Amino acid sequence: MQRRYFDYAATTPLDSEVLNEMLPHMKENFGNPSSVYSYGRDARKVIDDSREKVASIIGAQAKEIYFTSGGTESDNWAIKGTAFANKDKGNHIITTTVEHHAVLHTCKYLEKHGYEVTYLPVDEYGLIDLDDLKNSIRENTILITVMFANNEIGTIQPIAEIGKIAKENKVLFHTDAVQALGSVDIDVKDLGVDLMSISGHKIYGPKGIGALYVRKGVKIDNLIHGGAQEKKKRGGTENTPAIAGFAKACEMAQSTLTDQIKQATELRDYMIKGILDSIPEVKLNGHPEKRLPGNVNVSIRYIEGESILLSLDLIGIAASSGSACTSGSLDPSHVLLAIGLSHEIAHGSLRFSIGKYTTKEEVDFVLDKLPGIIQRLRDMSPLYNA
Amino acid sequence: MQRRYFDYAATTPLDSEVLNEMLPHMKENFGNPSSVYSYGRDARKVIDDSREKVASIIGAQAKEIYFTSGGTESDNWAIKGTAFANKDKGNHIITTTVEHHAVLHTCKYLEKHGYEVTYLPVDEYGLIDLDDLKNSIRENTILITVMFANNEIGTIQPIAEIGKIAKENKVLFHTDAVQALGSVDIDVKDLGVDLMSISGHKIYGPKGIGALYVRKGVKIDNLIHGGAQEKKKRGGTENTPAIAGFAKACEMAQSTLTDQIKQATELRDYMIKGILDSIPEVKLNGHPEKRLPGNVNVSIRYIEGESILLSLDLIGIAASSGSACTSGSLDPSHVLLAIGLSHEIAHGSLRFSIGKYTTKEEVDFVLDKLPGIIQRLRDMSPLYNA
Amino acid sequence: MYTDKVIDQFQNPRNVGELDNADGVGEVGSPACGDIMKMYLKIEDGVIVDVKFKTFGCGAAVATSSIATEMIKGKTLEEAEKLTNSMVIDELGGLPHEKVHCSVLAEQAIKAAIKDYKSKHGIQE
Ligand SMILES: Cc1ncc(COP(=O)(O)O)c(C=O)c1O
Ligand SMILES: Cc1ncc(COP(=O)(O)O)c(C=O)c1O
Ligand code: FES
Ligand code: FES
Repeated sequence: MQRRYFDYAATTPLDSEVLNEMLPHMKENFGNPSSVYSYGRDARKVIDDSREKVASIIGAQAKEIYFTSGGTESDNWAIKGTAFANKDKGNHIITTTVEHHAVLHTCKYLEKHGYEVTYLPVDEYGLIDLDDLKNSIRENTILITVMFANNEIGTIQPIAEIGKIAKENKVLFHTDAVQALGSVDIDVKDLGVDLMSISGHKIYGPKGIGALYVRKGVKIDNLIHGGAQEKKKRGGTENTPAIAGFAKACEMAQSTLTDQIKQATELRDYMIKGILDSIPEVKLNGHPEKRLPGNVNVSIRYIEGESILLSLDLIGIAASSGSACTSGSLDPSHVLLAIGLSHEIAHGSLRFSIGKYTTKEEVDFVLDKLPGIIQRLRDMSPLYNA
Repeated sequence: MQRRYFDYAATTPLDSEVLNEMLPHMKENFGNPSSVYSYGRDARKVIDDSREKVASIIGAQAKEIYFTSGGTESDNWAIKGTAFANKDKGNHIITTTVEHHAVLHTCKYLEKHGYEVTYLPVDEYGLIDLDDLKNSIRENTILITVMFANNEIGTIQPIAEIGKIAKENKVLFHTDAVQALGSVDIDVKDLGVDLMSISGHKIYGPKGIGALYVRKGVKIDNLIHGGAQEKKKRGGTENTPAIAGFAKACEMAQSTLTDQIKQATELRDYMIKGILDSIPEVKLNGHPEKRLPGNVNVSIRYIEGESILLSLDLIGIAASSGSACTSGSLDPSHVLLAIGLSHEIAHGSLRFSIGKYTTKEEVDFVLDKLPGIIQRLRDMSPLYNA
Repeated sequence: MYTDKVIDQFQNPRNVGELDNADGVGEVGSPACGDIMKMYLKIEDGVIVDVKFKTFGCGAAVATSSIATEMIKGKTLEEAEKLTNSMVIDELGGLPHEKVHCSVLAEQAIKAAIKDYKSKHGIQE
């Protein structure tokens, strides 16, 4: 059966050019970049070059980029690291109700360790209110952490405005840009961001690699102590192949960004229109314009997400119901509840995410099959009366 | 120039069978293992099977294995995670002066956060004293962390005895087995170990992957919070290719362990004898028998390690002077100081580490070249009077 | 994660729908996940002669309700009351651990429908 992948927001296939960039470092050039001589020197150079490339895609300097094992580690490090390092200044953190679990669960953990956290609510589109943010800042606020773009509903927050507010109030600003990278033009300097989390596997790069941007001068404790790697800020033998692959993926994403945005946006809007036109009682989640170019998220009344996913899977379509990370749990997505959906409707929502390999033919296939699947499931539903 | 690699303790080349195991998961089978359907299910199965294989090499159950980004993260997690989770029981930790920086720097960090740490000294061979250990245990001791085998001098600690003492005193026992894995027969149950750190890239597996063994029932806080991965104990999209590669590397290491130990031990003893016989005023560091099969560590009077390494590198030999991780710093290795070497002598020491691709020809090449290099450098040294 | 039998029951559910003149109707909801199941029974001389269901729930919920209706059709009320979720799971060839709670819905919906029938007909428990 031909598979059609609509879950690029969960993870992406490795680009073959990226793989080709990684392979030499897995075999011949395997040396430990911390060792002094040729094997090590070659690896060291790869890491230095890679740092430049990763820095470039977000407008940072190479020395402000620290490699990590992924977006989750970057989020944990940014938040715990600044919280612990600034304990003398205060213990209050501001975030939102729609963050990824990597941020939310880290904040919950800090609450158990003497920190206070404000969770800003969002409107029906998933946007925070800037006045709300301003009013939440206190004497003892040390960090604002607001995600760049939401992984479930695709809503893009007003990052530059938040950066300005943070700066005016002399509070550090971290943003989880894992979903934004490669889909939005990012410049940390323009945006006034102090810390930014990014990840390789969402942009056709390898899994198990990410980075934290830490603006020069920002005080941060280590999360992972160890050897002298990453200017002593993150221990562990450097993952040279993954670092090289991540850099290549950044380079490719950067050079094709404008085209990618255009192509994905067109397919996205075509898909949204197609679904809304052909299926009654369906609602688009997230903001109509301020959304990721590849994100389609809809709530389908009267039926439940998993049974739709299963039906789609049986004909080879891979989609997602809320975040892939939430699928281990039974609760409906916290993001859908935060934008005001009822439990029942949140349960019936579906995310299709579009990536660089998505074709119009694939979208048409979904648009062709989805109405029948929905009808069949609705006919089984005790909530539906046709 | 032909390169001869003698730094297997720093990192190992990826085995080509391991790479073959990884490749399919990088390309076709790239799905997010947390997603519900086919793409995800395939990845999930790979991870389940891999967990079994990794568990098997250390005699653990699959559900006691948690994948991490490497040995450093595992060490950090084991120590901080149990320290934070057992705060109500006490705040005292026992370790040694010869641990890897991943352990030492984590302990130093905890000292800043209200924990007390005892650093057990070692004898001239690098062994701790078991009576010392017993006497250090207090009412409020919550964790003993002693490395299985030392990365610099290869000394193997009496792990089973430490495990017994820990159990008798109801104190948790963690061991950093990063260097021991694949070189020593390990059974966590026999050894009475509660937590064990291991890493992929030291056993011909990929970089950026490791595991923490956590015995069933042991209370541990998360280090990296996030999604529901790893039974909610370690967030982050699973690195399926690396996990599959790590498992393959474990499987291969396990099935060839006896032969590997024999082969490496023979080459090691041949090399040690060759160096001691051909160069005057050289001393073997570490224990003569209780040492890793692949470890050769010698102190060479009157000259300095970096200049020896550089000379060796110029003829294609990659060795190391103390730990690769220490090379960012100028201090002589803390391990060599701990076994009682003077600063001067510690600076003149050299580690050759032997791995599964090492041949007798390569060892003979070193034995042939080393005396001349040493003599040339000694002739330059103000400390040397021939 | 789902067995072929689960997939088959999900794709081709038996006895979907409602019974206009049902003798007993049971509706239950899962507090764990908020899903809902409705069971309709037609009963003659203490025997379940017809059964229909409707489910708002996951694949496992649909499959368990479907196979449960097959398992009780033609059975006496006493036999049907003995149906447990583990019997349903066995019949499906197993369910993933995190989906076990879904099978409880089917058991409860049948019990609720029988109870409804008994109370309507003044039968003591
Ligand atoms: C004894 C020991 N512990 C921990 C580590 C760290 O492992 P990793 O490089 O996988 O983070 C190493 C190797 O660098 C080691 O030799
Ligand atoms: C918004 C967001 N933050 C963080 C993460 C975690 O990234 P990673 O899987 O690289 O740990 C993800 C993806 O899972 C994400 O979508
Ligand atoms: S003289 Fe260069 S490190 Fe000491
Ligand atoms: S019925 Fe709710 S998850 Fe299965």
